[in-house]
Amino acid sequence: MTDTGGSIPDPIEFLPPDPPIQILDDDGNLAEVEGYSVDDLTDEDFQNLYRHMVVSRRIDKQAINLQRQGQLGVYASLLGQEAAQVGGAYALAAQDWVFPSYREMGAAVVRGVDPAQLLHQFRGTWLSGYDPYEFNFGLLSIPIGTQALHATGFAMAAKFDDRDLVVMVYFGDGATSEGDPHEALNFAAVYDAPCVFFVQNNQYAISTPLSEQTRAPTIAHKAIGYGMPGYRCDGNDVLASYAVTRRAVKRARDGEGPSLIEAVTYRMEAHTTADDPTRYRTPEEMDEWERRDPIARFEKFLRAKGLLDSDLKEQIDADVEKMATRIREEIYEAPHGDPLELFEHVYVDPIPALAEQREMLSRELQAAGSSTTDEES
Amino acid sequence: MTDTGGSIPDPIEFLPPDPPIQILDDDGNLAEVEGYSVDDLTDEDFQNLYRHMVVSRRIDKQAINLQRQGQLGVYASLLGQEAAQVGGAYALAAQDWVFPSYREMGAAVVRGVDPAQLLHQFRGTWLSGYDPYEFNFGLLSIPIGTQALHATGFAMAAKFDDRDLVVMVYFGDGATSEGDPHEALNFAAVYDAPCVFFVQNNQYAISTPLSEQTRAPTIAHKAIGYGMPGYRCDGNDVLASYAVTRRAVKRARDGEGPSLIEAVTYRMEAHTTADDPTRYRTPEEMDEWERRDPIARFEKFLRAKGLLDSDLKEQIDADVEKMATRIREEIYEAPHGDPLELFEHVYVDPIPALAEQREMLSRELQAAGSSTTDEES
Amino acid sequence: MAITMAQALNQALHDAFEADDKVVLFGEDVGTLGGVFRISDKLQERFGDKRCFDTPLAESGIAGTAIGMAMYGYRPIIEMQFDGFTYPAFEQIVSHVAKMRNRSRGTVTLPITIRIPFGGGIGAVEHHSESPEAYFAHTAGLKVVSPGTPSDAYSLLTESIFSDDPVIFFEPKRRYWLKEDATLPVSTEPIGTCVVRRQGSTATLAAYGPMVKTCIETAEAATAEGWDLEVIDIRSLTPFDHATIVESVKKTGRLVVVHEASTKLGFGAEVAARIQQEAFYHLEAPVLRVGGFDVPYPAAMLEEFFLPDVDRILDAVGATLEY
Amino acid sequence: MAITMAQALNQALHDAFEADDKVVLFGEDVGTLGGVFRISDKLQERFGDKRCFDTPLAESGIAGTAIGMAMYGYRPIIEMQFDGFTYPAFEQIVSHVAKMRNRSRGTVTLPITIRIPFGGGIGAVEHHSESPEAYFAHTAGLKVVSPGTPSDAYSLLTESIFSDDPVIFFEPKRRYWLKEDATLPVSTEPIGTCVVRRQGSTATLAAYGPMVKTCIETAEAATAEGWDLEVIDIRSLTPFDHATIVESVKKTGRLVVVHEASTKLGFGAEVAARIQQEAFYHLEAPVLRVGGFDVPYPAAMLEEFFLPDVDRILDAVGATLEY
Ligand SMILES: Cc1ncc(C[n+]2csc(CCOP(=O)(O)OP(=O)(O)O)c2C)c(N)n1
Ligand SMILES: Cc1ncc(C[n+]2csc(CCOP(=O)(O)OP(=O)(O)O)c2C)c(N)n1
Ligand SMILES: [Mg+2]
Ligand SMILES: [Mg+2]
Repeated sequence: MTDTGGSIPDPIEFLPPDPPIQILDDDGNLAEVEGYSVDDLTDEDFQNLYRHMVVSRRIDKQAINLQRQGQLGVYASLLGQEAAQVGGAYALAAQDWVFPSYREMGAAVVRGVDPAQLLHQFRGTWLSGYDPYEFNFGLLSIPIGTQALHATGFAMAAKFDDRDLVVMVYFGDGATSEGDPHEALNFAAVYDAPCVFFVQNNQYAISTPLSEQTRAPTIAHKAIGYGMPGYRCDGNDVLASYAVTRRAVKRARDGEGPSLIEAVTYRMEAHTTADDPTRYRTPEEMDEWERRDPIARFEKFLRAKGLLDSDLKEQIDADVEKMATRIREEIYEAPHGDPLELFEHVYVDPIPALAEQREMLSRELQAAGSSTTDEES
Repeated sequence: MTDTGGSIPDPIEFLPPDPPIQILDDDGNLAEVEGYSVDDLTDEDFQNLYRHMVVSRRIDKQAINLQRQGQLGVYASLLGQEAAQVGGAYALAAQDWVFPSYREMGAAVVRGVDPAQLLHQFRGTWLSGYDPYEFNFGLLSIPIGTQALHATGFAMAAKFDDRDLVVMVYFGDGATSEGDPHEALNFAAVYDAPCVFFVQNNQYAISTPLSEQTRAPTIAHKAIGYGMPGYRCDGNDVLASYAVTRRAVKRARDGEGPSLIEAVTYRMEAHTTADDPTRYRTPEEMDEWERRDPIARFEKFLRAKGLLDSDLKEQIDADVEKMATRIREEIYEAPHGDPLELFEHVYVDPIPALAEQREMLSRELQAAGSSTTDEES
Repeated sequence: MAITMAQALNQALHDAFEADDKVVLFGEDVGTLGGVFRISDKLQERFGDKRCFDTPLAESGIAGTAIGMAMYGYRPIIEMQFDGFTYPAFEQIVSHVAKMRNRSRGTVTLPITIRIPFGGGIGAVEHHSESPEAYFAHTAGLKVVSPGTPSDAYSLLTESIFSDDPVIFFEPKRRYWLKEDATLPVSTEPIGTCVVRRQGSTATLAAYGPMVKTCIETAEAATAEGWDLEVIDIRSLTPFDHATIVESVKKTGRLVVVHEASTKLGFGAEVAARIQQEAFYHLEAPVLRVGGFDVPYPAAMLEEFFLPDVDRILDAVGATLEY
Repeated sequence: MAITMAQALNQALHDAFEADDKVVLFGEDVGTLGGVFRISDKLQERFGDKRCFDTPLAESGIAGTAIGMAMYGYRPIIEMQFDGFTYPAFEQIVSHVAKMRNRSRGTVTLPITIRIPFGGGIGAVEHHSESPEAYFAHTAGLKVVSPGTPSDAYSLLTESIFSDDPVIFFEPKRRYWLKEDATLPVSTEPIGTCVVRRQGSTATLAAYGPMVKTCIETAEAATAEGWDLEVIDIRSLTPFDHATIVESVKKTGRLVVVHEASTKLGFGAEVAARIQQEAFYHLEAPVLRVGGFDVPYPAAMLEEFFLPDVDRILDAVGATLEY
């Protein structure tokens, strides 16, 4: 049946909630928000969420230090975005998949990826450091927004295969300008793919502020253009991030198709360790967001609820410190990659030209090795 | 100032009117629709609109015949879309620009492009047949949706240059799935570019129906995701197409930025002369749209208003027939392109390698010429 | 039985769908319509719309979702409707399809086949006659294949579909209606081998896809000049079997490479560079290239002047004989 | 005065902005930030945000709107932030930027300069060290240029901006900090000419962009072997001045072409194909290519094994001397 341009059913359900979902206010007080309950979370869950955020932040700091010490080439910090990433990822089931960008240390921590492994990509040991199938966590993706299509295809596959599996993809406010996320949102909607598009609106794409990126009322308003719901939440509120994602994930799992989440947050660090944010933002702005720190806020809530006393905090801090030390050591002691691995994984089937080139490099390495030996002897 | 996720101003003005704008009903009765007046149109304008539609349809038929006669390689018909194209283009001023796809014979006619020239692209005489600067009408663009960015850049330029100039770009329902129109809509909004995005929703992208192209409530609902108004009109109603476009053009001219128009219409012919639509649509569906024929409807209106009597109709038909004959003859008698022109326009500056290749082809042509002469002698 | 290349390709798809239910095909108009060239005719009807389906109009979307489906465990075949519409998918192909296995250190394989009807000679409008194979043959991580005969079309497509490496599969659209006596299924030489299609001694012609037939015709025409040309079907641009060409050149001492793509940095450049290196002492003349001119593909009525043809190839052979 | 290549490029932009107010520059982070490499530093401050502005994050959008602005009458310079992020713009570049003038029969010219920081050697993460120049050098309708020295960077960029043809301008990012004594403005040899940077007699090295310096260093190191190498800076891939290289080969009889891009169908293939044809009787050894391996660009810690360096080039020279 073709569309003769008649009246259309009221699609207002696709527009984002206004005001955006906030469950914890700046002082950590909990509000009940209809449709976005966190009743399913146990005390242990609350403590887990906290632990994941603290771990993410500590490892993040460790990574920045390792970069300063010359152990990593570059690093993209998640400072300030812990609640959005951890809250979002916590709403997934074990069999679900995550497709990250390059800033998703928090989501990786929730999925159980070893941060030391993840950091190999930034160290440049190898192009990536973990097996995606081990954690259902795709490789870090640098070309902006491209992973949205991989997530969509994965979700389409799960649906065609009748699997109970939801896919979540992270990307940034800047990524919404690229063609690929647009095509991904459209494909996901057309095939009712169980895919959740989680946009961390951290206000900047490198130096470019959101106001120069889009004129949309909000990023969540883009959802209706694909015929899916757009959700919007305070991304510095881990419970709001969780509750909104849980709703979107449930929708996807129930066969109702994809949705788009905008978590409003802030990148408190430089874009990467190579960036100088003083060229494009003010100390006042940073102070304002400092006051909205997602971990401090959640800590107030936990303390008020009696879920975080000094003992527990000390214990967590000690664990985390140990972990940071372990990671530091592992990175310091990590091997150099094997040069001959250049040729190992390019193709499954053997390629004669690569065998020749491998042979040539191998001879060079031997020659260099023997000349070193010569010098040493 | 960053966005802390607070409440946003009600952006409901960006959502399309519901029901869509219709000014003439199926029987050609005129309705007053607030905000979409056609009061500015004189009787002569009404007759012009009619004439443009009739010309477009006749030339279209001529082109299909020329293709059947082997004079054109392929041709993409506008049958059924005359009102959308003509109504839209008629709302532009002389200094404005149009960027077409490959199906815009109607818009070309309004802009004064000689159809015979335009058909050279389909004949394959040359890659294009007219000078865009003569008619402020860009080259036909085949890679889907790509011209939306050219239009946007042109409009940005006009704005930066403080020129009173509006740009209109045509593309199809299928094109809305591509990345380029998405990027174009976003750029246009961010720079307040005076650009009108005119989507002819003719229900199909080759064999793919709209329902498999998008799940958006309507295409016009995509506008809010870029922070611009989305308009929706009956694209088989030339006055609605005109009035809606006029409003969008005025907005652009007044510095209020771009907008998106969805004209709901139907491709009554095959996708191109190479297509077989019986593989994907029913006779019933085609009948239904036959009944909504845009020219028949407008004719009823004109007759009721006393603007079209048999004399005028006869005169128009005779003019149009003459034009069709002229075009047929011009195409039949058109020269073959000059092979050496292959090298003429690739670069402004001379390229030695091309000079060599031109030399080689020239030698080949001479050899072929002389051998022909040999045979003849 | 005489079959066309289009039939061979269609049969290869049907047989692959039957052999493995993880094989799927999607793209623009490939389902209900069976593709604008009907290469996927009746696939959707027979195997349902979860195996063969139409997509929204978005090539990057098609290539990008194929990656996700492959990661999940499917074996996607995707169609780019025409050569000139491959470019929107370029980033997904170059940055991801080609690199994924390497960057994941072998943990993620992408058994994707990207079918592209390519080349000119059918009087098409702009963007429908491009030969973009060099872009992909320069890109590490892809296999690049193009058949010149119906049997090869069947066999190479089948092998591509079941290859665990991604394959860019170039279908010479002007040869879709080329006929050959053949019985399917057929298994020809594997990807990564050049095949001598005609033995000869005067000089060697090497080509792939649409130009294989043109080279055979050239060899036939050349007999009138008393020239006995060897014709090699390259078939596989990556991996590229230069050894077979080297053997031929050892015999003939002369080589002309032919393709429709612009000559500059077309695949002929690689063939020439490689053969002059490997067969330096055997070449009695430089390797010559006959390719499209270094201009955009022209309007339909001028394409005959752009495309390599028998005369132009004979001229090049003649030129090598003057050394 | 010693200036770096980055300074020379920045100065060229400032001078072009001053000379013609239709010159504009846009791209990701080029305005407020002055570009991630600061090549457009202070342009926005000095000339305002209608002349130099940040765009949304979309490379196809950047290239596509540049076409519209050029059609209107501007002379746009656009920046692709890194080599590996050029691919989303591939369709706009190949299907429109390259073809527009030809398809419009000369009525529409597109004086667009596309700046691309390219190549490896800076220890970057994935997608930040690519060498995509062959894709563009194979595409008819584009000029393709890459400077190897600060003076050339200034002069070639200036010429590119004021060329009425579209130019893909590859900036060798690892040489942004390369210094040279030079006074700006400076005007060096025009686009379309190769330049002999060092005279020699034993063999010829030819390179462009980042590898020019490496080849000069190689020539210096080679003196220890008693080899006197000639070094040619190719500078301009399209148009390509093979004649200068032919002249050199007439003298040396031996040629090694060097680039970072993967060897297969890298620009070296074109150089080898062309030179073996034009200088057949002068070559005493095959033209050899030293390029990146035919694998995706590796992780930072392994890039030294991938990239051509003095030793690997010397080995190739040695190999040509064995013929
Ligand atoms: C296709 C592409 N273009 C450009 C870049 C360079 N780049 C890296 S991060 C970035 C900004 C991304 O902004 P956003 O999507 O908001 O994510 P965020 O970094 O803020 O998390 C840019 C432009 C890239 N990685 N990929
Ligand atoms: C980038 C690209 N992909 C594919 C095609 C092949 N193609 C030509 S027209 C068409 C359908 C276009 O549909 P729509 O945008 O609705 O416009 P319509 O033809 O209905 O006017 C397709 C897929 C193309 N021209 N360009
Ligand atoms: Mg951001
Ligand atoms: Mg359509």
